[in-house]
Amino acid sequence: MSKKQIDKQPLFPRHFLISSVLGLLGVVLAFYIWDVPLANKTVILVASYVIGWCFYFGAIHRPSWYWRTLVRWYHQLGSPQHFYRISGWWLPWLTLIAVFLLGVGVVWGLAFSPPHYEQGNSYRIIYLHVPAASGALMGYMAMGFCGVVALVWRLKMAEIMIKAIAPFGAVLAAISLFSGAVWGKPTWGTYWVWDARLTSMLILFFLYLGIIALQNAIPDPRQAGRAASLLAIVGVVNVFIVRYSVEWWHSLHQGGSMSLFGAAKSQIHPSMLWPLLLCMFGTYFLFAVTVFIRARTEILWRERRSNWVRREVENAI
Amino acid sequence: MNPVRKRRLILVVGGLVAFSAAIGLLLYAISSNINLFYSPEEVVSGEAPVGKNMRVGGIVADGTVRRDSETLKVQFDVTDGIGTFTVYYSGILPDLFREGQGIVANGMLQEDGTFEAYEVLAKHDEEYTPPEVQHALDKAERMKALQEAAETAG
Amino acid sequence: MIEVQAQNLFCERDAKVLFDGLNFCARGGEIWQVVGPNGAGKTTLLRIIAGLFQFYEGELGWKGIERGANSPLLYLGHRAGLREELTAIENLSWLAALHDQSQENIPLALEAVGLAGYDTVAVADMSAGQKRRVALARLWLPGKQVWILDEPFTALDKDGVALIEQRLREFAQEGGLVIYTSHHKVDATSEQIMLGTFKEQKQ
Amino acid sequence: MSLLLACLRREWLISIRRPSELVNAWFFFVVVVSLFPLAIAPREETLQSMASGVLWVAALLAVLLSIESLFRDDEASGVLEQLLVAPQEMIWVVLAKLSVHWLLIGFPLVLVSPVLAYMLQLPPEILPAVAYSLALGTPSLVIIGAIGAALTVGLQRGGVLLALLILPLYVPVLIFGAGAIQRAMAGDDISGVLAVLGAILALTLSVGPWAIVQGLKISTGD
Repeated sequence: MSKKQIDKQPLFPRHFLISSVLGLLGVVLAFYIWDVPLANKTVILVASYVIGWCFYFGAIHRPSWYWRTLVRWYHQLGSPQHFYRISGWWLPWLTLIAVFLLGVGVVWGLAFSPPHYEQGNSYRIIYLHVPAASGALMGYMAMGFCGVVALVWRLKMAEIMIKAIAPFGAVLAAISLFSGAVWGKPTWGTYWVWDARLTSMLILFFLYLGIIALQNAIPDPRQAGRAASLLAIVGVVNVFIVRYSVEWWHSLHQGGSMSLFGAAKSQIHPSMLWPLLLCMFGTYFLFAVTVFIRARTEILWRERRSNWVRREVENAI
Repeated sequence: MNPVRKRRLILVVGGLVAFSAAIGLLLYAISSNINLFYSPEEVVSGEAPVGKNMRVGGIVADGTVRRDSETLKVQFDVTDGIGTFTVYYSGILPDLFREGQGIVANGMLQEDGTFEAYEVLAKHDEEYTPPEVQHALDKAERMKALQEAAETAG
Repeated sequence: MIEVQAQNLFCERDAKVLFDGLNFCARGGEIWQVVGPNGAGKTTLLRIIAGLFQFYEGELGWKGIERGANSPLLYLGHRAGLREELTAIENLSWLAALHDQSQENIPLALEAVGLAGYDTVAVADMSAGQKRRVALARLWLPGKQVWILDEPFTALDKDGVALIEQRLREFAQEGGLVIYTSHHKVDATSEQIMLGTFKEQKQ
Repeated sequence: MSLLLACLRREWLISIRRPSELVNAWFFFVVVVSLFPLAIAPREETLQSMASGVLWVAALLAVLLSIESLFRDDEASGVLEQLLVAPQEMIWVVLAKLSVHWLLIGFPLVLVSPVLAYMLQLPPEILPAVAYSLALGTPSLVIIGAIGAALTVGLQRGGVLLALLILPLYVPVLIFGAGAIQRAMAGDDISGVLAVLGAILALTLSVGPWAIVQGLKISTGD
């Protein structure tokens, strides 16, 4: 589109007005239907409306730039060499952030945040339990996403990512199961119940193990990666079962205390919420660190005969 | 339409039909109570079947817990604000069991509307509050109740 | 005119480079022989051409035929693709249904490979050479333009080899393309793809 | 459609010409179920309380054992390669395989289950519920198992791996299948649970064959 053509266009073309009205209608509708506190609702809806418009303007004024950027990301993300370079730059920072968040969160949560009005100090297990469980679930979702990418676009990186995610995800699932059992004894009166949430979490752990086993059983790395992708996709069903089991089955496990966009009412007192959030994000960053390290090792192994790896190794030595 | 396209169409349509059947059946299943879980309201209104294993859940009503001093027998009322019924249980209760606490009990509903439990589990709620805050909340609630009582009286 | 064109094919399996920068252009009416020592990647190359193996780099282009919808490609691997529990006719008629070929030619094809009268014999009860003949009977079913044959002459006796050679030449004269692996040269004029000259990449 | 018929006919012929595998699966089911009364005190209430679990776990294991061979011989004889080269969609072949496998393995289990349930002292009015739950559940078991079989075909010692991959995915079917029998014993309406089993079946039917085809493509080298 040349400069002249842009000048000729009316400042607010008709489709702008139409989609603007439609968007506002959508926001108003969401405002009434969505049952979360007013402040959260306002911030999220207005922000997404504005962001949507920024993208829209960008897309109609510089379509080729958007497209090129997308294509470039696709190629860069798909290239192991590029990922190796980028992740090498990010890794120390991610590690720092993870250590900082986890350090502050754990010390705050275990030593300084007040005890629970009923459970006393035993509730402090949430600072281990909740981050581990949510990390395990997010990890599996990420694997499912990578699985789709690996099967549809045949990106080598997606296969590598699945292989990198699975072990730590399994560890997190195991931690959440174990800490849940330790917590269950003083609160519910039992280490384990065959309740929907607990059972589906156990299945999640088994699925992680299955993916690791399948990957180790197939000798050809590409074939192993694709097989694991398919299994990861099939298993995503279970993540939804875990997520909604509490609501579907009235399980013994309590419902979610917080949600991404702010629960209907704040159910965790801020003095407990902040350390919990710190621990959760710390765990996510720790997850990212382990995934990066594992993915980098895997890349080096798979590309061990290429020139750039040889150069990397020479530089390192 | 050429045969390959036709076969593909059959596949896609078949897949969609099966998928929508899955959703329809799930909706039907959700509409019928497949959990065997009943709230006190359903117990009191007679929706819950008598003499069958089921799960009930609710809050332990204030001032209703009576323990037998000789044996492990205990009785208490479970409520959800609408319905209330009595639960009999013999065994060790979890530490968190107390009045005003949510519980889940497995057992059988008796003819007389009481519930014979073989297992009582404390369901701790999703609220995480420190004691001072809870204390303040309780106090505020009591103040409010007093105020309302005063208003209705006045 | 059918044509399969390979440009700069690169393939690596089990940490070993099988071929790198492999080029060839095979046209209808030609017979191509893939030669090389054991483990040189002959089977892998045939599988790549047949579309069974995708982990390679480089370009592989087809001209004159449409892959997919009604593939005019016949692939006979090491393993014959016959179930032992079934008779020759049952096996062939299912394969023909799979490939949209008509069922009428099956008795003729079996007769051509010298297996007339074996209607009720399960493949399991046949000798190795006879099994190979059942698989090769598919060469007499019409509707294919490219044959990809992996070691078609194994287990065949002298007459059998001559019979198949004859069939391959006929097919090429009709304009078909044959790509096969064997240590046995069918025709003095057949082209060759040499494998096994690629060692590990230079250090 | 002629392809589907040809495939059905072929699978049928192959299966009935090798009856030992079929008979093995049926007998496995019968023998495992009849072992339980021997291993525990065969009192009526004990047997009744565990009957649903025993029947379902035995059926699940019988399907799991038989499913391992679903693609094994096709892979070994090179038929899978022929499928991948063929112009037709593989999904029809897979559908034919699944139907015949269920007809010859799953359906006999359904037929024999009322007898076994009676042996486990279940009251006669429960027996239809047993058959319904298995009839709706075993096809899902076959399809889910076939996904694992497709992924592990051609691997040495694939059997244990198959169990590891597939058993977690069997859990929902097991829970609702055994749940249907338990509810029938309690005298409750089982339509809700059967609806869930039907939903699982419809879901696996809509997604499963696609996943199986992908799995076969992956494990034959694509």
